[in-house]
Amino acid sequence: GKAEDTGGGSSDSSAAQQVVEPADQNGAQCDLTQYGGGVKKLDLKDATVGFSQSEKEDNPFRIAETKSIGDAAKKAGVKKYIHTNAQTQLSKQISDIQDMLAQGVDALIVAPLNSDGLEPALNAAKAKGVPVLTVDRKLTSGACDTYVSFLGSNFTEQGQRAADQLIKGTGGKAKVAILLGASGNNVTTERTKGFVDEIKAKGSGIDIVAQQTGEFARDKGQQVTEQLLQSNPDITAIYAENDEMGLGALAAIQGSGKQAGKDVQIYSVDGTRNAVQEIVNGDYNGVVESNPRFGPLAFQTLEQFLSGEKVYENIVIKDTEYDPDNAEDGLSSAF
Amino acid sequence: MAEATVTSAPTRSTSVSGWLRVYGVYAALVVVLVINLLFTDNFFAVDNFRIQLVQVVPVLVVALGMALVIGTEGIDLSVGAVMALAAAVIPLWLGYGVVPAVLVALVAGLVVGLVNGGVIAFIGVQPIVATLALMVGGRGIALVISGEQLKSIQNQDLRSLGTAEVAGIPLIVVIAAVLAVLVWLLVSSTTYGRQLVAVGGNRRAAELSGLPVKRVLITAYVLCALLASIAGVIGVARAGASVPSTLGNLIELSAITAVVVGGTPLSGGQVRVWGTVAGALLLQLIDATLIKHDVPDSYSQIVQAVIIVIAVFVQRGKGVRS
Amino acid sequence: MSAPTTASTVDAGAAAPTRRRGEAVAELFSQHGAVAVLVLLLVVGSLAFDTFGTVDNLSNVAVQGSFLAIVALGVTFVILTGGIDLSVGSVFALGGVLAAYGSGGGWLTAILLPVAVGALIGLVQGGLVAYAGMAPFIVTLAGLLGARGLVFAITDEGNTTPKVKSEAFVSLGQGHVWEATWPVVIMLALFAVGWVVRQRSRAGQVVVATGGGEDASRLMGLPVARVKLGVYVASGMLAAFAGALNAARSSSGVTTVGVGMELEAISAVVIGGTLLSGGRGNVTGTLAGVYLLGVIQNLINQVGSLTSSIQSVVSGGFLLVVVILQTLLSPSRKT
Amino acid sequence: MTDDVRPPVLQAQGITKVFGGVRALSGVDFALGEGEAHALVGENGAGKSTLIKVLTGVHRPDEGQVLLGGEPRSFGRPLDAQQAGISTIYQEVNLIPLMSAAQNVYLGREPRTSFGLVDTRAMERDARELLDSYGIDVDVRRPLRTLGLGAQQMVALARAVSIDARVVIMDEPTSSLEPREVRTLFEVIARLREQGIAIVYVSHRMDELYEVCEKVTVLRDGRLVHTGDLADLPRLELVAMMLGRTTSEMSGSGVTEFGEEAHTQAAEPVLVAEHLTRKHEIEDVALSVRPGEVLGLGGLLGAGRSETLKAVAGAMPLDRGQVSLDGKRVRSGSVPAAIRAGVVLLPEDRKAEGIIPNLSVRENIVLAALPRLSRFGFTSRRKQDAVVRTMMERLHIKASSPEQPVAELSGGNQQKVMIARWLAMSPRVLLLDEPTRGIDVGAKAEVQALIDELAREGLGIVLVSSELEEVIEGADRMVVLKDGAVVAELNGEEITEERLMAALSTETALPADPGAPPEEASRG
Ligand SMILES: Nc1ncnc2c1ncn2[C@@H]1O[C@H](COP(=O)(O)OP(=O)(O)OP(=O)(O)O)[C@@H](O)[C@H]1O
Ligand SMILES: Nc1ncnc2c1ncn2[C@@H]1O[C@H](COP(=O)(O)OP(=O)(O)OP(=O)(O)O)[C@@H](O)[C@H]1O
Ligand SMILES: [Mg+2]
Ligand SMILES: [Mg+2]
Repeated sequence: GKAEDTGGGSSDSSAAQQVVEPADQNGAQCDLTQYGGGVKKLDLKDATVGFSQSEKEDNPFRIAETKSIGDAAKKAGVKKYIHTNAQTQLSKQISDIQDMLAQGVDALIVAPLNSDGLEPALNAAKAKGVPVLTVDRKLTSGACDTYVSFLGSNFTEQGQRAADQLIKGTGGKAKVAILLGASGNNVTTERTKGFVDEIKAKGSGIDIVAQQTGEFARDKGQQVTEQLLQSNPDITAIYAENDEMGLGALAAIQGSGKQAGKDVQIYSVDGTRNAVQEIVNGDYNGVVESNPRFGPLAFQTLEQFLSGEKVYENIVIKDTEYDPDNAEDGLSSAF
Repeated sequence: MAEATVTSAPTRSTSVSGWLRVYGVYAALVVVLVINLLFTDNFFAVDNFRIQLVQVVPVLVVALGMALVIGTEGIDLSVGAVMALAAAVIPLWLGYGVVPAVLVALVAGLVVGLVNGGVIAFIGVQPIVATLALMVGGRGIALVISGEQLKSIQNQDLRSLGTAEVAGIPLIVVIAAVLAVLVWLLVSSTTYGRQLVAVGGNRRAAELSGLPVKRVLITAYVLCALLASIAGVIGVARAGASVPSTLGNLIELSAITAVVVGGTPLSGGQVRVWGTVAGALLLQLIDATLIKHDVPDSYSQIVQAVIIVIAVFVQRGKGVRS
Repeated sequence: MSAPTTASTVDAGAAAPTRRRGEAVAELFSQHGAVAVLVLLLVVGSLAFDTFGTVDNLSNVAVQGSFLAIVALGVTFVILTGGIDLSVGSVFALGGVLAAYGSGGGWLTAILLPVAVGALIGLVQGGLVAYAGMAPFIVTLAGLLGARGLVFAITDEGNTTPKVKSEAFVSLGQGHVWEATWPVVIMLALFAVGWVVRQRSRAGQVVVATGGGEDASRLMGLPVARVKLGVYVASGMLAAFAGALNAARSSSGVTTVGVGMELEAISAVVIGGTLLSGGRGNVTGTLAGVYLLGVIQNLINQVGSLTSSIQSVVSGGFLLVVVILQTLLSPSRKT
Repeated sequence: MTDDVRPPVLQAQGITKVFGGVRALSGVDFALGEGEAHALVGENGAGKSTLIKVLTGVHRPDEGQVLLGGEPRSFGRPLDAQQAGISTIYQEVNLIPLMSAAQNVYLGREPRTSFGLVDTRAMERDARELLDSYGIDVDVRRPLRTLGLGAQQMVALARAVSIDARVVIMDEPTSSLEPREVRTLFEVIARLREQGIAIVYVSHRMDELYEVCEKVTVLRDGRLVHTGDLADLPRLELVAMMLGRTTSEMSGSGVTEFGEEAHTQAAEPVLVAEHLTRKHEIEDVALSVRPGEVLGLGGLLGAGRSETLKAVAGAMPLDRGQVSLDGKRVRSGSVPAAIRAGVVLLPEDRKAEGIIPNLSVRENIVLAALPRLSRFGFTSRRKQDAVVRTMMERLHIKASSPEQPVAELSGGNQQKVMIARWLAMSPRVLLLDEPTRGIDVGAKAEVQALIDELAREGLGIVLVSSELEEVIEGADRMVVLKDGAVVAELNGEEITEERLMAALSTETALPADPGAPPEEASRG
């Protein structure tokens, strides 16, 4: 499976800071004493912090994410900062985390490759009394138990919002083809679920004619769209589970002589600069953002936690969304 | 001398199985076509065939090179990485125009080919591992070169390479066709082509007959890498972007499958160019069929597996080894 | 037509001894070169990083490698017969998922179910190779596709990740015996068996003979077909079993594991000094090969600041160097 | 000495075998009596090996049946035949090159310890004793491929014989054996027959047949032409039967087809090789050939004659020494360089080093000459066909067409294809390693005559043959090798079996190689 988010342009982490959904501010909380076997107070200044990245930094989302956390680490002035990359192999991520524990990290930030299967690593951390903060993908195991808290987007909701955009944009009548992400990837699962359920609930006039995987890759997205448009010419909208596939679809639509954005509308999730740019150009209809800049928020949370304060177990990012009306101004904040 | 026959010689046979061994892939192609004509909407349409042709180009071009390497009893896993490398260097040189950019992409392929071939021919490393190393490392280098960024291609000349047409036929399809003919000529009627097959058939004997075995091998891997980098250029032109991270992922497997389904044994000593072309088309059509009928990923993978096995089974020669 | 036999026997034998000595050394290197390089790396590693030589870190490396090792053990025997098995990665994943489902019926079913299915897959592949004379590469390539397809088919396109229900089974993946964790102990036991089979059993001899000269072996009246069938079955069972162990360790059957594992296994086997063309090699080399790869990864993590791309370059370059050394030292090098 | 009342222990009835088009056997009957030695003879391609493969379950007959001790048996695979007590040495050595001699002898039936594990020590001990008793004193732990073809053939023999069997089949067991080993083989056969074991013996060496066998079955073009007692069948008649000619057509001349009179030779050697040295293989070997001269290389098995030829042909890297043609030095260790200079080698092991099985007869013939048969790198079919036609006619190559895969040809015809490959290069010096190995009397005669003819045309020829007569009658001069070093040189009339054997057995302190350890120096 390829990274679920890709795009182009810069990844400077100062732009578009993450803001927290106020709604979630009254969820469960966690502190030193409750987590695992209990953790000793610690000042980030003399802490070694490790970050376990899940997928290759070969796409804007991962690049932005890694960079943002690295920068934040510098800002926080931690004693030592190490980072590993699991290269989309779950077993490697487990190894990575264990290796970092063996190197004596005091706190861990983990971007889980998968919602399940990290138990051995997390248990090891817990046993060592090392707090773990998970970002971008939510674990199914319990917060404040196997990890302190989760901070990231709600992928299901991203799917819902894409559906809402589509319903609005198509006036509630459309034949939609879904470009799925890589099979077996939680992001795929949730963005599909959110979208499909929402269509069922609100889009009576909309029927989903095809669901095919584009493996989060542009060329695959293009090929699949070409095939689908040809065999069912009446498709009027595409929902791509990341911008890259959306851009692939765009190329396919233009190739088929149809007019992208009009004859066939395109909606996708990510918020990469390229996609937003296409909205501005009028060839693209909507993008739901998935903000990768976890650094500042993550370290702020760590700081609070290690200094003994309570932190929320669920810190959900408030993702913006881009449509023809706000794309122009939003472009700068896209990553 | 029956032993020798068991190991490789293709015995001309009049039986059905013999016929299938030679024409199996074309037969399969026809079957898939017919099935589609009957059960797939809008299948019998010009733009459909043009889509299939356009989409098959990268795999086909790579498979042509792969066929040469397999003919020498070798294999090349690094082709995907080569495509990525080509994609990575293009944006850096596009400033100087399309031609220099493409040339640099080809040079990248040339270098990889030389490394593969050199390590295999002179040191005698087994092809699969030698090229595996470059498969892993090559894409890494590509990403480093590209600064781990994907870049949209604004250069219209290059983009048009992906969209332009010659007499109603997409340019890249024409290119692929020309390449196929060239490879066929190379194999069937050049000294090099015959030497390549001889080296694949019995390397020691070829050496003792004074054939430039090492040169033949290196050339094969260079040609394979060059074709791969061409496929990379085409990929970039098509997508209108340089995406070194995903371009050509797993294409080595598709290419090898196309070659073998096309009737070229992995044991070397034979290259069936048109079989390879048919093999690539077959895989493409199967893929298209499954998408058009919206078959879920799971079943489409299973179906592909079954079809591959059947296609190779009917045209198996005895004693073909990995 | 007569020559004094006594006189003549001496002359021919005379040349032999020295010739042997030279070969013996080269043989030793090519067979155990991997071990040498491994030792070298361990030394270098402990000198370079004070967190490397620790019991903690090394036992991590041991556990992490054990799963690949079990898979590679099976692949070794397949390669010894001159074949290859590309399906192990997918079978590994399938094994994990089946184990998770099977764990409902206790730890025994959690093991037996995947192993049985693995054997079945091996039986089909082995049958096609041994009795239909098809190329192992293509047969197992189909296996790679098919098995992965099966994984998604039984997990609703990978949208569900079955959890392990049996505690006993979980402890098989995470529990300890004395200092070592179960997977390591099991792996070592399997390798001990593998060593005996390879070195001291008739079956092992036939396996090697088959790889060294299939037609000759057949003419010598060796049960070539049966042995071929056997190695694919064994490979399938071991891969599935490793997958089950892995599921036990991460207490869930993740659908995306094992991607690209076949190539790791093959390189481990080849680094271990086994001829890919078959006929020469041993299991100890494979074990060394597996841990060579593992240690490299660990060292990269010790550095803790390499981007994923650089990591690929490093591992690729290293692989190349090792196989070149391996080949240069190997006596059976064709010129 | 045979009484026909005993039921045949192994029997074939009306066997027909067709290989896609080629009729290898049609309606052949064959009966092997208890404890009898039965010669199976015929031209190359007559169907001998095929019959053997049918008898031992390698091929299934298209028609007919195999009977063992009277009952019909159909062996699915060689294993079944072996278990039924039929042990076979197939044509072309069929062993595992990478495995040790000992492993090869005992593969599949290794001695085992009480735990059922392979008892390596016992295995190696037994193997050593076994091979010693056959006069093959090799290190049984060494990979087989490091032994010469001859030694390998003896290992194959040891394996086949050490399987306790009722029938032992030998398909050209002596094709690359020296007189010494042939002796050993015959002793073994005698021993087997004392135990009442029946033998099927295939060979193209007539005198061997008469020495070993009492019964004979003659095949021609896959048909049975004669079977009966060998003793009352004159040699000439037998040969006539094989070739399908009448005795009157047969030339009654000497054993070989070599002309009696020596060749007229130029004074100046065309090829000179000096100080050829490769550790453990050959030591300071020197030889020279004049145009029109046939130089024989004499020596026992493993003397390093093949190595010497390979060294001259650049097919073996050298530690020391050089080869020069017409005084011009040839880059050593490079086959292409040697070929360009006009020195070509016909390798000993046709299957492994000669033919390219998947290619057609035509392509095998033109292989080396391709560059000069091409224009701008494009092959010219016209030029090829011209060459191929002339070669096939001149050498009487039997093939259904030039496009037939060479692997389907019989041994003799493959050998001719190899020779044709080199003649197409119009070489100056021809290095022949066992040029008549495994080819039938007819073809052998043709090849020998051809060698003679080529010499007359002024080629320099170096001839290695394990058949003494061939070297003795064929060579104008002979260089005798022992343990990779030259021990004697015989000229014209001196070339006799006695002189050769003398040169080989005498305690020669000649070039003892300095590089080697003591145990090597003290030989004999
Ligand atoms: N596997 C095969 N496929 C096709 N043709 C074959 C095969 N094996 C043998 N033949 C053909 O069958 C005929 C008999 O071959 P065979 O090897 O039995 O001859 P032979 O008597 O053993 O000759 P030689 O003395 O050279 O060994 C030949 O014409 C050969 O071309
Ligand atoms: N009887 C033997 N005992 C020991 N080693 C042997 C014997 N026969 C051959 N060899 C080995 O084979 C190699 C050379 O044998 P080879 O057969 O090539 O020499 P040769 O003189 O060409 O004999 P041949 O008649 O088989 O061509 C040497 O490595 C030698 O050690
Ligand atoms: Mg024969
Ligand atoms: Mg020899």
